[in-house]
This record gives sequence, structure tokens and C-alpha cells, in this order.
Amino acid sequence: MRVSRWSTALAALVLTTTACSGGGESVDVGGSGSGGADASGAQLVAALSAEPDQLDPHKTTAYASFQVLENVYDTLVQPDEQLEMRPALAESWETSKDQLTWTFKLRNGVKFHDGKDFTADDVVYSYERIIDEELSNAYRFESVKNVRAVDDTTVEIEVKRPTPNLLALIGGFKGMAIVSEENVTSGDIGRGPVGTGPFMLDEYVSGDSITLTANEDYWGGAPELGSVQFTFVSEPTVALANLQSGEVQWTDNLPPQQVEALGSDGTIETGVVPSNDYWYFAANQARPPFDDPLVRQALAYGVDREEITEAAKFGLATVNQTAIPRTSQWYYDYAPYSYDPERARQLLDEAGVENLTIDFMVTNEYPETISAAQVMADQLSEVGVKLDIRTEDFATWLDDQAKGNFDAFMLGWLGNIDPQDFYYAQHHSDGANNYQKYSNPEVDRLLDQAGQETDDEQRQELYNQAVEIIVDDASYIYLYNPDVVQGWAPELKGYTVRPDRAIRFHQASLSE
Amino acid sequence: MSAEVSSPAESVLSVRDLTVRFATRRGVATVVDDVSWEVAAGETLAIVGESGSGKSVSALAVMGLLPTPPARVQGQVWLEGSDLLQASPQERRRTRGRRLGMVFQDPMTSLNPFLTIGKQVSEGVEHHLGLHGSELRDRAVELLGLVGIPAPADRLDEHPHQFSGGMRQRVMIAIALACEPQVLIADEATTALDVTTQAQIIELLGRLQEDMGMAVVWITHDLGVVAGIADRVSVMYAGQVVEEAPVDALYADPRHPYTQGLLGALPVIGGHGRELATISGLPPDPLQMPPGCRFWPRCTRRLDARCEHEPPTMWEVGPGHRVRTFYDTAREGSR
Amino acid sequence: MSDQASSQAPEAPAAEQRFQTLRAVLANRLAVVGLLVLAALVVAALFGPQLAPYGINAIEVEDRFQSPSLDHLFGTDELGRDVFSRVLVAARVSLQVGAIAVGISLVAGVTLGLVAGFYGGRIDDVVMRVMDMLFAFPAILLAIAILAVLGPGLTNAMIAIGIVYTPIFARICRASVLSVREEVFVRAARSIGASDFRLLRLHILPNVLAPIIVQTSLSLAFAILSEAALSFLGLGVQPPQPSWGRMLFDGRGFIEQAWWMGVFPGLAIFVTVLAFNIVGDAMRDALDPKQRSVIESRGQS
Amino acid sequence: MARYVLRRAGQAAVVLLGVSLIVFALMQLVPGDPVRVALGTRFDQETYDALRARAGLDQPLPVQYAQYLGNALTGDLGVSFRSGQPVTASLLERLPATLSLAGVALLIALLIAVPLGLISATRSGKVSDYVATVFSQIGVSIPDFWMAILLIVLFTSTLGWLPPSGYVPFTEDPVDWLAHIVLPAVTVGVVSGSILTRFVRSAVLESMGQEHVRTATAKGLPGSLVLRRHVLRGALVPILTVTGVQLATLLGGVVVVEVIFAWPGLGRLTYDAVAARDYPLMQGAVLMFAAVFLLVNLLVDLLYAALDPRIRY
Repeated sequence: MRVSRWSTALAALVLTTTACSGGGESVDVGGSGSGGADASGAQLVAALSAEPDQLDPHKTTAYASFQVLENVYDTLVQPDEQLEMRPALAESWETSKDQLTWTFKLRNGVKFHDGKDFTADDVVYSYERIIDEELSNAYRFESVKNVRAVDDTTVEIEVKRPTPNLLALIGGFKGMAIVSEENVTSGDIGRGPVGTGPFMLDEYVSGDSITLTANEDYWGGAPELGSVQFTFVSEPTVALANLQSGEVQWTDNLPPQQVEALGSDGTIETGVVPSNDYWYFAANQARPPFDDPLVRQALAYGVDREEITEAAKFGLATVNQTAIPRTSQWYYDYAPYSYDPERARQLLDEAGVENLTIDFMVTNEYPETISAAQVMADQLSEVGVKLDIRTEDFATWLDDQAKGNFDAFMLGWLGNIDPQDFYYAQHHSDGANNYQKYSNPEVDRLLDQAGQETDDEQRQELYNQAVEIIVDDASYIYLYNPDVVQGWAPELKGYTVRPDRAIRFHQASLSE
Repeated sequence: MSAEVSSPAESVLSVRDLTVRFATRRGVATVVDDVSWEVAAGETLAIVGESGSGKSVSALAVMGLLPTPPARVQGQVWLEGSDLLQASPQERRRTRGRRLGMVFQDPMTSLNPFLTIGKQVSEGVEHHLGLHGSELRDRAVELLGLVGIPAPADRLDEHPHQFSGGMRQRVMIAIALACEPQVLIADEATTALDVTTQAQIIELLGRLQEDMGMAVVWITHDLGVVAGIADRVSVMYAGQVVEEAPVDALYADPRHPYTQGLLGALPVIGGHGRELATISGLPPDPLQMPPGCRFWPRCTRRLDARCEHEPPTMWEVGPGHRVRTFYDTAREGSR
Repeated sequence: MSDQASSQAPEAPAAEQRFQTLRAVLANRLAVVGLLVLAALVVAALFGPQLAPYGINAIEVEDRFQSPSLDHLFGTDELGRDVFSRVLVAARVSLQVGAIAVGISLVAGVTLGLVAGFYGGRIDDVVMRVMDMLFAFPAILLAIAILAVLGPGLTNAMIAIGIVYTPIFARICRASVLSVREEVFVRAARSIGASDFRLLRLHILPNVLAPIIVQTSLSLAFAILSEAALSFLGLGVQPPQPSWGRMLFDGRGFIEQAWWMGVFPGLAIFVTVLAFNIVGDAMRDALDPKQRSVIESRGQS
Repeated sequence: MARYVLRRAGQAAVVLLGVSLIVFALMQLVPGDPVRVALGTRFDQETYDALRARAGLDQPLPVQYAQYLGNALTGDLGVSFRSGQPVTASLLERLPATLSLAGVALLIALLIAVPLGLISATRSGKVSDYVATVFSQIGVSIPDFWMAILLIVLFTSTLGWLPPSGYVPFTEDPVDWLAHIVLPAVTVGVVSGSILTRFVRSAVLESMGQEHVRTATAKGLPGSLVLRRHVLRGALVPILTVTGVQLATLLGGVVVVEVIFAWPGLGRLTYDAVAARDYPLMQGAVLMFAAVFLLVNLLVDLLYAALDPRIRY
């Protein structure tokens, strides 16, 4: 599964064309929330690195939006800090014997921020909206046949085939939030979302800040904080300066090269946790000579992951030759490659390739791809391979990627939880995101099978087999899993950094 | 008009050995070179010469209106016993407009287009004489009336562009006379005007001079104008005075070939209808003055090599009549 | 002055005038320094890669963030590359962008200005109104918009900057053409049946050159500045190609630990632009007769 | 007067119309088909055609332009690709921040340019003229974005006197507003001020060379009075004109500086729109900038009437 700005442009453009017809009146989200924000608690100011594009959880793909929405919306289930799925709006669930029906028992007495009761119909509406409008998360319901409300507090989901990762699919992030139909039809959701979460939207000042106030009626208990203001600061050094001067109390936009030093001086607390994201590069197997596994393996030997990681992430990442991080229960320790220019040259010789020049696509949306590419270019020049770096803005990049207009590219996947999400779409012959055009019947078979396997140990075994082949074939050349890095003022208590990058201020408080 | 020569003792303004140099990109240009003249109360001195002869620059130097740098002024300018060139900038400023008035050539550009006529006429009075309010206004009206502007009170609040050229020059005169100065310098004051207006202005100035008894320095390139108004004439060429004389003597007996050329160039009303004599050639470049007589390259009667190499000095050829030549070249066959 | 100009053949004073211009420029000591800086830049642009002590893309991650020293005059950047080498080699990009972009606006602007000024009438109206429209955008904004359309990159940045500065040349050229169009020698040439092209080339163009040369020099400064700004915004030169603006863009996140990453490329831009400005100013003083006349007319009565 | 205003407004409208045409044409040159990009990997012809029709993209270009223009006249500049918000609302929301920044920057520019230009002109050729000229030369040559970085390093990182970024509306907290606006406004103001200094200098020099100034001096008025009443008054119109034209440079500086200082104005909105390829928003923002520029220049023209008694429309 993917949270992310990954497909920002795609979704945004689809959204436009639909939004065009809807027209758009400006939305007043001004101060008078219905819940009656008694600003008893303190205000936390949090600096985000970017401004949300919009606040409709089903339509946005921007990480910044989800940082805000994480605190506004709920999903049926949600991952805990170990990324295990826990009850949220659903108190409990069970699956039928044949694994084809999931029944969710909903929490009683939950209200939306506008005071309306939360019921099973809201769940059905939300899911159907995603499916029917073919929003960008519709693929998560690919195996879902039907969603229906049995009664006010019971929802039943029928699936076409056993879907062991269904909980991760519907609860992995707030893109699967339960929204209010009125809020959608009124058109307010883009700027004035109404959810069931611990905070509710108070004010949105375009270009400047979004302020949330505590939802005193939150089903999980009223938050300690009175309000949270998200400001947008794109420069990490500026964000840090703001944190140091006390203007903000939390940010995830720290200059990476300074994190190590910051941890030690005590004026700022930093949290560094391995994330579930991974970064990789891939060669276009539809184009010779990259159709030859030897060439791809040569590339895998020709890059020094340690150096790339150090250069691009300042050590705030862990080198990995597979996708799933060490911290995950699904981690599989498989690392056949080492930095070996000699071996790389040999492999290229074997493949009969000389003077290889690679048209390598990176995007300024993710500057680490540019840094890493420059390091790789330097390393690969040792092997006699010339890396021509092509930097594009993300929309063009995506377009070229979809058209297969590249020799190789580098990017990352963010926020996956279930192994199926780590491997299927990327490496299955029919995978939606198999842009590198990898096709191996054995991998297809293993992934198909693993996707329906309900026994965790069996699944793990199947994935391990698939991963070995994928890595050996160098379908992706995996580089590293980055850390989640956040910093906050020491007064901020009760806040934890999570590997899925979800920032939750429900339990947080400011001591003074 | 009197042909008497005023003695220095009587003169109100006396310029001695005035030299003005300009620093330019290509070197130092001497634009006014050792010029001396003087003028007494009630007297009119005309300084005549082609454009570029240094006559206007010398007047500006007297007024203290030359920007320094690039200009450098040397010599003496005596105004009733004190040398203005030695005076402090404040003292100089206090003489300007108060004791020395000046009327410029172009009435179209010499008035500030943004201010009312009343303001421009009265600001000197206000500053020097400390008049205010209605007193000031009355003075402005009086001045405008004095220079012959009809319905002066009504025109006080108008702007220069609402005035004709002749009227504007009258305003300029009103400005120059506002504090009843001892000396009025009129720099080509009628050149930009049509003939009828010219005559009116000349007549006006003559009348005002008589009333106020001031000295007038009349700077012009037009010898025709000079004849009617000047007591004495000083002819300038290439930064030097080449001839000076009482007006009648000059007309009757011009001694310098340049003066003769100028007089020859004058259209004679009702004359013989002969072709105008002109002086061929151009004045010398102030950066590269000829070593000898400055007029030598254009002179019709260069006599010998001395003219070319040695600068001539002034010498007296008659009472109050001095000329800068080596040889007395009294005109044969004067008119 | 104008009398002399019109009585002589327009080609004649050119050599003498050029010599005088040069002398006047040289007389200005500041301008000499400016010229020396520009000469150094040209050398850097031509031989930068040979002169650079390190490869511009030689990455040594262990050596990152080295402060300036004898080994690394300007220190090293976040990938351990030698900043001095990169600054040196980037001179080429800056000069290249400056030259080509201004070349584009020069050719386009002068052509449009000549045509508009020479033919007048409706052509003039249409051309100059379009120029007005381009002029109504803040330059950098227009360049950004053009780059948004063309996509970021060196070539597109040059085109964008070229378009942005076209109206200035068109305006200046047109104004000069208007002032010489009715001069005696032009009318004379026209009366003996010279073709429009010949008139433009032989009689009008040489006489409008001075202000255009001045503008060219000044525009070079601003084109270099624009390229740096665009690269700084991530829209111009793309890595790994070094460019001063891009180096600032990459360095601004590290400014606190590695001030040299932000200071030296910025200084390079500043010094270059300053040099072009000073030389341009000196040329204006030397070439623009209007300026000269202000000083010299005071020498005449 | 009214006729003159109408005529000038009409001219400005024509230019603005042309500007909109240029902007529209520019957007047509965009490589790639927005709808195709929108559909991404899930491409099918039917959806594609439907979306195109809905966005009006199946119409011939002149029709599309006419529609765009028609909508624009009613204040509807379309809907942002990215946020789904009406473009007009987004622009108006950001306008105050930009106007306040531009206004303060202009003020700073004038506070620099007028005294410096005056000193430079009145002491033409002297040391102070030289110093002022060098200062303005430096100001003109310094890249604004570089100066912004240096200022941040100095005043926030090192000295800690000022906040490094952000915006506080004046109405909320004037002191905080000032603290936040100082650095960006100084950055833009110094650069524009340096350019203006040269124009002030030459305008004052030219004005000083006017014969009516000589007349005023000949009256024996004190130098300061001559300067104030006669020289400056005459220099005002050319200075004003140049200030109007310089506004384009100033607004350009605002765009760059807004990005660096995270200023929630039109400039950053434009930059973000460009980065996100949000064409409707970009179109609107560019149009807005041009409109502001034209409007200010129109006002400048009208101000002439007040300043110059010779001009009666």
C-alpha cells in the first residue's frame, strides 16, 4: 500500500477534471467549529515541510495533507506503533470460515465534528466513494466484492478471494478515512474536512497555517492539547531555527546533516526510527541491454550502497538489499550483492556490453534521488558506465515513467505495511507499478499464492522465495530504508515517532 | 546717450581679470580669459559676441551660478567695494537676487513649470526682504504690474504655461527686479522673442532702469540691439575682450577686424542692399586655442607671422576705446 | 556634433569613435578592474576543466563539508566535491547562458525594433504593443512561466531569458531608429533609391549601435543574474552540471555548517554581475552622447 | 480628466487582454496532454474523451480562449488542479501578503534611493557621489536570493534577532508583522532601491540642469530650498515613472524572496503552482501580477496630472 506524494500529479489532475464540474465556492472554515473549542489546553505549533494540497483524505496524495488529516480522521482499524492493526472506529471484527466475509462491529456513540452520529452508512458511503469514483486508493478494494451496512453498527465486507491484508488495506493510513457524506456533497471537504478524529479543523490560512482544535468528545478521550497549529516551512534550516527559537514545538523537517549533533545538546529532542519506506533504482527491462539480468546485476555490484546512503541521507537510513526493513516482522535477511566494481566489469563483459550510457531519470520532487544519482554516476564511472542524469519535475517524471521513457530511474515507496504491498504491484507481471517491465512466471506464481495465504508463516515463506528471485534478477536494485526523523521541544510529552510516519498528537501534551 | 567714460570709482560692479576654466574629459578649457569690465549706476554696458565667446559664462561667473567643479573661476568681481569671489557662499547667495538680478535668454524654460507665477515672483522677496502674507502678495502684484502684465492680481495663481513668451520674459524681469538690485544682468534677454516683443521688452527695461537707477549689463550677440540702449560696448571673442569703446565710438570707428566683421554682418535698414558680409570659419576650440591672436585663423587682414605666434594685448586707440590688435586697422571707407 | 555626424558618411567615424570609446573606458579605473574580472571569467570559462584542481563530479563522501583550506580553497560540498573547482567550471555555464540568452534577445529585439521603427505605422503598433505586453510581466516571473511550459533545463533557461529581455532591445532600438530615420543622410540614401534592407543595414543599424552595445553589456549582467535565480529556484541548470545558482540552491540547506557552500558561488555571481555592470556603465559613459553632452555643454556658454 | 482616465484604462485593458492571450497561448504549448497525464496509468479512451469534454478541451482553441476570457471577466479564473479551489479565491487570499511585502519593500527602496540619489546628484563628482554610486552598483549586482540567505544567516541564525520566515497579518499583531516582514522587505527593497538610486540621481541631475533651477538659484534662495522646491519637484515625475516601471523588477524580487522566506503571497503560490504544474493557478497568478503592474502604472500616469500643472487631460 502506498501513502505518499507518490502519485500526486496523477490524482490531482483527475481530481481537477472532476472538480471542474462541481465548481467550487470558497469555503469558510472560520473559527466557529460546532464542537465548541474551549481553548483550555495549550497550543502546539508544528512545522510541516510543505503545505497540504487539499484536505479531502480520499483525494489528496500529499504527505503534508495526511500529517494534518491523521489527527482529524479515523479509519475502521489503525496500525499501532509496531504497525499491528488495532481497533479504531471498529471495535472488533471477524472473518468467515472461507475467509470471504469480514464483519466489523463499530464503536457506539461516535460523533462527527459537526455533531452528526457516525454509523455504518458512513463506512459504506466512504468506501463506495473511493470505489465508484475510482479515486487513487480504489486499488485497495480490488479484491472487495461488496460493502454493506448490516445495521447501524455493523459493516460487512465481502471479498472475491481471501485477502489476508485487508486490515492493512483499509486501515493503513488516513487515505481510507471515514468521511461525512454531507461534507463531501457540500464541497467543503477540500478546505474544511469534518471527521471523527481527536482534533477538528478550526482555521485554514492558505500558504500559512492550518489550525486544529481539540475534539472534546473524541471517542478515545479528549486530547490534552487545546489546539495544534500546522505551519509550512520548506527550508529545513529555517524549521530548525524556528524550533530552537521556540516558535514551533515540533517539526519533521530537520536538516539531516545536523540531526546527530542536535540529539546531544538537549535543547531539542530528536526521534529517529526506522521507517517502512524504501528507496531503489530500476532499469528498463523493455530496453536492451537492460533486458539482460547480467547487466542489471553488474549495476547492483557497481554501486556502493553505504556511500549512497551516507551521501543522500547522512546516515539516517539503513542499507538494505530487499524492500522490507529490518524492523518489520516480514523482514528477510538476503543480501547477495557487495560493492565490487571488478565483478561488475566482468558481468558487463560477459553480457558483451561496452561503453554503456544510461539515461537515468530523477526528480526534483525528491532531492535525495538527485544526490544519490550523482554519487552513483561517480561510482559507475569506475565500471565504465556513464550515468546521464535527467532531472524532471514530478509530473513529467511520472509521465515518462508510465510511458517507459527511461533507461533507469530512482525512486522510493513510502508507507507500505503488508509484504504484498511491498512486492506485488512492483514485480508481478500484471503489477500496476511494474514500470521496469519485469516478468518472471515464478515470481508471479509465488506472489499470487502469497496474496491469498492466510497463514502468516506460510506467507512469509512464499515471499522469501519471491524476494530471492527478485533480488537475484535485480528487478529493483534496493538501496536503503530511510529513518523517520522528527524533532520537538522538550516540553512536548507523550509523543512518539512512528515508523509509518503518521503523526498523532492525540496523546501529546505541552508541559510548562 | 552719454559717451562719457565712467571712472572705476563710480562703478557699482567691476570685473577684473576674470578667468573661467572648465575641466572636461579631454582637458582644461579656458572659456573666459582675463576679462575685465565695469558698469556704473544708471549705466548700460553691452557685452557682445558670438555664441561660445564666453560672454554668458562670464555673467554666470559674476552671479556665482557656475557649478564648481567642473568650472574654476579666478579674478576679482567688485560689487561696491567687496570682492564677491572672496566672499563666503552665504554672502554670495545674499547678493544674488538682492543686489544682482539676472534675466535669462529663454523665458520658456527659465520659469518653473510646476509653481505659480505669484510664487516664483515673490519667493525672492520673501526670502531677502522677509515679506509675508498679503504684503508679499501685494508686492508680487505690484511687480507684475510694473513689468506691464495686465490684471496682475488675477494672474498670480496661474502657471507659466498659461503665459505667452513675451509675458513670461516680463515675469522674468519682475523676478530679477523683485528686490530692486543694483545691477541687472540681462543675458540675451530678448533673443528668443519676436521683433515686436523684443522692442517692448527693451523699452520696458530702459524705463525701469531710469526709474530705479540701476546698472544694466546687457549681453547679446546682436549689435543691432546694442546701438539703441548701451552706453558702452565690450566685444568678446574666444573668451577675451577684443575691443571696448563708448557705443558711438564703436559704431563710428570699429578697430578690431572682428568688430568690423560683426558690424559688416549687420543688416542695415534702408542701407545699400548689399550682401551681408559674414565672417567665415568657426571660433577656435577652447581646448586648443591658437598660440597667437585667437582671431588669426579667421582674420581677413592677417599681417604677418607675429599675429600667428604672439598673443596681442589691449591698447588704447581713443578715449575709453581699447582694442586687442597689433596694428591699428582703422576701417577704410566706413559707412 | 550632430552637424558633423550628418555631413560625414556614417561608416567613416566608426574606427575613430571605437578607439575613443576604448580610451574612455580605459580611463575609468573601475572599468579596467571590471574588464580584468571579465577576462579572468573568460579564461575560467574556456579552460575551467583544465584549471580545476579536482574533477567537478569527483565525489568523496568522507571528505564532505571540509572548510576552506589549501587543499580545497573554497572547501567541499555535501558530497565531498571541491567547491573551488565547481565554481571555476560553472563560469562557463554562466557566461554561456548570458551570451546565448542575450544573443537571442539581441537578434530578436533589434530586428523587431528596426522593423517597427523603420516602417512605423501599423507594424510598429503591433510589434510594440506585443513588447509592452511582455514588459508587463516581472522578468523572473515570465521566465518561470516559460520554463514551466518548456520544462526546466539549461537550454530552456536560455530561451526563457532571451524572450524576457527581447522587449528592452526592441524598445531601445526602435527609439534610436526613430531618431535617425529622418536624418539627412538617410533621406538622401532613400532618395537615390536604396533598398530598405540596404538602408537598414548600411545607414540605420550602424547609427543605432551605441545604445544597443551599452544595453547588451548591461543585459549580460542581468541575464547571468536571471540564470542564477532560475537555477536557484531549481528551474535552470540541472545537476550534475555545476552552476552558481544551482550550487546556492544545493548549499542553502547546509549554510550553517558549511557557509562556504553558500558564500563562494554567491560571490561568484555577484562579482561577475558587478563586473558586467561596471563595464556596461563605463561604456554608456563613453558611448552615449547624451551623457557626455551634459558635462561638456556646460563648457559652452 | 474622466476621458483621459477612460482612455488610459482602455489601453491597459488592451495590454491585459494581450497578456491573457500570451498566457493562454503559453499554456497551449505545454508538452503533454493534461488529461492524459491526469489519467496516468489507468488510461481508457472513453474516460479520456469524457474528461476532455468536461474540461472543454475538445473545443477549438479560439472557443476555449473565448470561454476562458468570458469566465475571467466574471472573475472566474478556473479551478486549481491541485487543490480543487477556485483560482480567483486562492489568488485573492494571497494578495494581501504580497501587497504588504511589495509595499514595504517599495518604501524601503524609496528611502534608500531618494536620499542616496540626491546626495549623489548634488555632490556629483565628489567622494560621496562615488560612494553612493558604488553602493548602488553593489546593490544592483547582488543576487536577491543570495542576500536573503546571508540575511537569514546573520539575523536569525547568528544573532537571533528576527524570525527567519513566516507571515503574521498586520491586523493580528503589528509588531510581529514588522519582525517578520523586515528581512524579506529589506532584501527586495535594497535591490530595487539600488536601481532606483541611479534613476533618482540622473533625474535630479537633469532637473538641476534645468534653466528654471538656475533662475531659482539666481534669486539667491538657500540651496536646500532650491533643492526641495525646484529640483525635487521637477525630478518627481521622471522618478515616479521609473518607480512604476521598476515595480516589475520589484515584483520579480518578491516572487523569489517569497519562496525563500516562506511568505504566503502570490509569488510563492505561483512558484508552487509551477512546481506542481497547476496550470490554471499559474495562468491566474501570472495574469494577476501583470494586472497589478498595469494598474500601478495606470495610477502613476494619473498621478502626473496632480504633479504637473501643464498636463490637463
